[in-house]
Amino acid sequence: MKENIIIIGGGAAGMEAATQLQKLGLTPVIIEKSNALGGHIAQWDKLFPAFHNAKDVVSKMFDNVKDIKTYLNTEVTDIQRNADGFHAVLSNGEAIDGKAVVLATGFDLFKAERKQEYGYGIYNNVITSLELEKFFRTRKDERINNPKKIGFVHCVGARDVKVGNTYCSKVCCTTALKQACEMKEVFPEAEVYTFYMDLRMFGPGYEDLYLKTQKDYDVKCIRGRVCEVSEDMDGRLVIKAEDTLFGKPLRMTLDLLVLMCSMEKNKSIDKIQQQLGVENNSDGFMQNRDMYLGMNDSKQEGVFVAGTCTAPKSLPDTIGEARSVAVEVFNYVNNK
Amino acid sequence: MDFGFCLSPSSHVKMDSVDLTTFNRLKETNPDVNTCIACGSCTATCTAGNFTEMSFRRILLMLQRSKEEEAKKMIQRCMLCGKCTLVCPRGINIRKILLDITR
Amino acid sequence: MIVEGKQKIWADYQKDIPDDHYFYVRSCIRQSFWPASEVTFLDIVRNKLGKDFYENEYHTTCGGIAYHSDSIPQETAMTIIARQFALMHESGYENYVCSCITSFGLYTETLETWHEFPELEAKIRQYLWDSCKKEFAKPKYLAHASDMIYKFRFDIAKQMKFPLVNVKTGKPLKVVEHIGCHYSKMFPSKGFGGAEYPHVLVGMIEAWGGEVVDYPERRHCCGFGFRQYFVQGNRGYSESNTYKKFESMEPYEPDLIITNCPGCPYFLDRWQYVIAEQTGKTYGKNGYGIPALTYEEVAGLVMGYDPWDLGLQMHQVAIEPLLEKMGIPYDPKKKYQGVNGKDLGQPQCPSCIKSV
Amino acid sequence: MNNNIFHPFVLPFVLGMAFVLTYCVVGLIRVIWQLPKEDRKQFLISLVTPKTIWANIRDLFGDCLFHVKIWKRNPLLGYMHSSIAFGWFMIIVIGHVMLFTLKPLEGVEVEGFARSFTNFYYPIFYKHFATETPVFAFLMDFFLLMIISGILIAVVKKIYSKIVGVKRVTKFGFADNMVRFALWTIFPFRLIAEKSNIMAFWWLYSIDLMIFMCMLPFTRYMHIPTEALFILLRHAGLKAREPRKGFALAQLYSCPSCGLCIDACPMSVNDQKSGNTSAYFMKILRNGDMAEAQRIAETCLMCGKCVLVCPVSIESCDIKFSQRAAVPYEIHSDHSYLDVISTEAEHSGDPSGARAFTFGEKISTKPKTLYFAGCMTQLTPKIMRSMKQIMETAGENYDFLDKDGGVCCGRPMILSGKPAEAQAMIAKNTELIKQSGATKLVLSCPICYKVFKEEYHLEGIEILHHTQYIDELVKTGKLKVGKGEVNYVYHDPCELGRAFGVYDEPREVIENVGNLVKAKSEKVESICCGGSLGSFRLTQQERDEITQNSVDDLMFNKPDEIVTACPLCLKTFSKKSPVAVKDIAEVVVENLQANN
Repeated sequence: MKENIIIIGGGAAGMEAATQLQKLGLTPVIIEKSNALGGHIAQWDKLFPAFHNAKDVVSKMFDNVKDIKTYLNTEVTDIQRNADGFHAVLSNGEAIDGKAVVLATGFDLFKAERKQEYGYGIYNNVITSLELEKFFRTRKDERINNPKKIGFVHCVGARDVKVGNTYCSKVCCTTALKQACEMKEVFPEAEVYTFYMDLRMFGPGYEDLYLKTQKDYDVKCIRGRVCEVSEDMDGRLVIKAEDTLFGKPLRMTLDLLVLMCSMEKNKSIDKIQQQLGVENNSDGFMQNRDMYLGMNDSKQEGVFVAGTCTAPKSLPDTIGEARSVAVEVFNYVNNK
Repeated sequence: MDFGFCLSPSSHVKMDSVDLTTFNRLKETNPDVNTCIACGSCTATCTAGNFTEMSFRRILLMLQRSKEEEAKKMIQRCMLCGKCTLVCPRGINIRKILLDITR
Repeated sequence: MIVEGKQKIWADYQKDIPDDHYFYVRSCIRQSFWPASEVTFLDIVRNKLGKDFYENEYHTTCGGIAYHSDSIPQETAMTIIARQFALMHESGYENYVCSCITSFGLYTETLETWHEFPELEAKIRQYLWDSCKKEFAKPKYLAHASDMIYKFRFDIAKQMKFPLVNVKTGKPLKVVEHIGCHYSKMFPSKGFGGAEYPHVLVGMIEAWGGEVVDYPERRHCCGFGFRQYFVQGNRGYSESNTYKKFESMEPYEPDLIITNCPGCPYFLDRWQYVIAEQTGKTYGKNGYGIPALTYEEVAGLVMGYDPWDLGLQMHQVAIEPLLEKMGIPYDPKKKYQGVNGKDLGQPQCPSCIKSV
Repeated sequence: MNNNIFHPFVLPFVLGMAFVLTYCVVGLIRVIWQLPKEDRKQFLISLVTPKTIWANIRDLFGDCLFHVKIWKRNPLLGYMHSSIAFGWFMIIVIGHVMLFTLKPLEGVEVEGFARSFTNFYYPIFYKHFATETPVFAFLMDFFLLMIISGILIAVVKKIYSKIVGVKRVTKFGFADNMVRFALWTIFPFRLIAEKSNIMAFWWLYSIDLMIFMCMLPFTRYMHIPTEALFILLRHAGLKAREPRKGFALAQLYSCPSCGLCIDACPMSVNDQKSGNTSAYFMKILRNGDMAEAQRIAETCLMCGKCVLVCPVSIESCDIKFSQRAAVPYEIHSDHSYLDVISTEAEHSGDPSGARAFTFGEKISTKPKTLYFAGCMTQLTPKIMRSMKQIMETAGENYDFLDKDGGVCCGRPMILSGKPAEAQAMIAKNTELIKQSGATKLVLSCPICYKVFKEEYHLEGIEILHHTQYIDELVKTGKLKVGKGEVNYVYHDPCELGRAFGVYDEPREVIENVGNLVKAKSEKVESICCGGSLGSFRLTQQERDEITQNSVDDLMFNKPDEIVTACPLCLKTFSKKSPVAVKDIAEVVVENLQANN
């Protein structure tokens, strides 16, 4: 039995789903819009909570998919349902047929400049979590110049009705603490502050990371959202926040401010999603059929969803979903 | 000239000029001062807190926010009964820290 | 500071303003604090730029002061506003421009509220009819008077005689821009440049040759706040806010503050005197203080209006050092002369802040 | 036989003896001098009081020579100590007796100073100078062999300490080891010298004695002379006031570093922590390492076991208290807010926030019992609930002093070395208790019990721990309990058991409601739960190790449930126990008869 399964998106979810589908005897085809597989996770240096190299995980995934047919720099421009399944037209002019479609389209990082008060793109020393991750990989960023005081702002673009995202982006808290520790490693003399609303340490070992952050790394966690960032004469950042646990507003000068940008639905897939009839949920992510027993089914037959296209997720969550979607697809194809 | 009003002091905590001498000294001998998660158990159970504003959680914050005098005043209310230490979910040796602050 | 970043935001927050034919309403406070500013505004748009700005003698307060100090309910304020709009409609205008930021904020708030709650709009329509027998109408376009100067800033620059440049050094003057809170903080999309980095005054400063000072407390309120000011005991709170701003801008050594709100220039000006009396602290070079002017006054200065005709003698902070920097000629003898050459009498000199 | 009365080999001994005697006299004067005036007076009076004279004689012989306490604890160790101490003592005594009965100096005229000088060393080396009678010869040889037998045990103990039932021994430095080696070799050298009369061994014997005596003041063996003074001071009823002065100093030098407290100490469960035990504390304090002494003083759980097992009866807890109190504090407590607390009902709605304690009817035909749960019991509501039920079932007329939270008893303040700052709390509680009109005060917490018993002046009010109170209720028939089938083990809380000897009442109560099984260590020997408020420095992990050890000890006979009588023990054990942990009150409530 050799059935094509169209997987849109070559990130962690897409690669892992393809790997598992191949093991189940199906023929997955990955369509990736960028010029490489790996998605966001390939841009990451270390993974929380235990500082594993992201590269190690990603390179294993690459190995797993090396025999799977993959289109890079390719988007699906049109997709139609037919009697046998789906007919997809690709941006390179080719067309493929598949029994089922797996949407593993992932997320977009929140555009930090939308939170204008943080001055991203205006003040030199305001960077995003992704840019910091790049710094960890390359150790190059002219904005990071032996900072003495570093601040992390949680929930940038999350839990914020003003930008239209009321949901929690799930992984930013842990990422912030992870990055805070890493900054302490790189700049041991620096004072590192995180401005959090709630510290959501939801996974195994995450709370230990938090404890370590406090105890071993002396990262100072201040409960309160930074509301205003300005630049002083020396180009340093002056921030205002309330220390809500102390009940007083505070201000401080920082050399670097890192914005923990939330996940948003990847909007570049909107047209295809519409053609397939997959709806969005109230958070703007794709709606799955059922929160518990149908989390990888869309409401449309033969269209499956996996990974962060349905909600913000951590890497283990995403891999778990990719594996479960493979089983769903396998059962679907076999029962048809 | 009396205008009938005057400049009100800023309520902002100026983190740039905050004096952490006491807190840092405390941290050297009691690394667990850093691990407070501000759950407030200590305050809720406090025997002295039944009669006063005593709050260990706030004392730790005061020491980090230039309110050392307030912290020292608050600490005088403590009866050292140890309930706070028993309820602390982070296992912070609160009584010891309180004693150390007063030294 | 990455200017491109700001420019991107400025480009995102632009509004299409009709070119001409406006119904102009005045500000309660400005008429008493800076009467020449509104006169200058009308003179510039009508006579220098040749636009049609109509004024109606029957317009009143917008109710903002009473509304913000909790003296009147929202419906009352809205009915007053509806009456103003009705006057505009009766006069055959559909573009409404107001001189006051409090009014601008309240008008915007009211229009948005009517939009969100049509039943409230219907109620006000009825109130307006019951109380004034006037027909309800909404403006097609609402602008603040500073939006108009912003829109015509390059036309003004063409007629400019004294740019915002220090004639002795040839360097641009360092100008602090201070935006009234109600201009765009409530509805960012209603102001040029949005709420975080408003462009309305920055655009004027840049067009007229000055250099904008962006300092940490730029966004902060001047401290006016009706409730703070009305109660004597609370005025310290108002003053403290001004103090905070001056402490923050002081290291940048600004030559001038330009504002677009009735209260801000007044408080940024007068509190400098009070702070000096209370603490001995003065800002600006040589203890003269930093002049805080309205945008009309600055527009008038660069266009060559006589400083005393612009009413600059109404400012506590001496204006003369600025005039000298800009190379604007003035007759010191005329400073305290009324329109008919009548001596208005010289005010008592304060003890701390310097005057000329 | 050599009839000379002098040989140069006696000189090392003479030197050593002179040194140690001088040192001891100076030390004695120093200790007496450092005593506070009233203590000194008390001490001098005690020396002429018949009762204390008798006790002094009894203990000087019993403790210093026969080591009765060690015998009781471990006969082999007892023999080891007493054979050396008593044997040596006898050799000295007999030697001096011989001096008078023999005529060793026949034909030699020695008078005055020279005669005294001769007396000084003569009994020690007499065999070199004279011949003894058979009876003395036998006695001297007998005691010498007795000493050597004790030394043999000591050598074996050193090599393999478990043979004498000791798990851990104190670790010593160079000086101690040197003196010990000297002590071990003195008598074998003497034996060889006496039997062979080889000059070299006489020298060795004498030099050994010199080493022993010259180094004595700088080692634990200083306890040999100091203990006598300590016994006298102890019987005078003195208490340590300053950690390194007077009475405390005498105790520091009386500590033989025998290490019996090491095995007894609950902290020794972790070998790395045995440095926290009293033996080391005394040594460190003696050496003047104040920072380390302070650390140990603040680490100690104050369970009091080391004091009770100490063969010398050193009050190490008192010394630790005095060490804690010696720390200068910059900020002192201010409990003046307690002043606004009253028993007046009209204060309860006071906007000033004043708290009011209200009591039931003051005038009652029945005598009133006042129950004070205490801070710790506030965290174990099941004890409070059980006590309420017990008092109600027994038909007692009672008030609940700290129903809505109370004022701390003051004991934790005292434990932290601030007895003066505890006074405000003691005064407030005293006032409240007196105003309640109760004649009986029942406490659930042994920590409170100790301070109420020792520091409060509540004339006319009987102070009972609830174990005693329940026992009384059961015995008087006010509370009818049934005997169940559950096997209970009882844990003696430190401040109830060791501090006040309340061992029997709880056991009798438990036997009334179920089967009492024994723990491995009971009563005096019971092991602190590890939760003690006495320690300020133990980390949670260190406490957990102690708790586990204590639980294992209690679980020795596989009981169904652990019963204790202290809220803190209850909380502490609950974390680690494999079986249910209950307060005695709870167990009683579970076994109340229906017809009460």
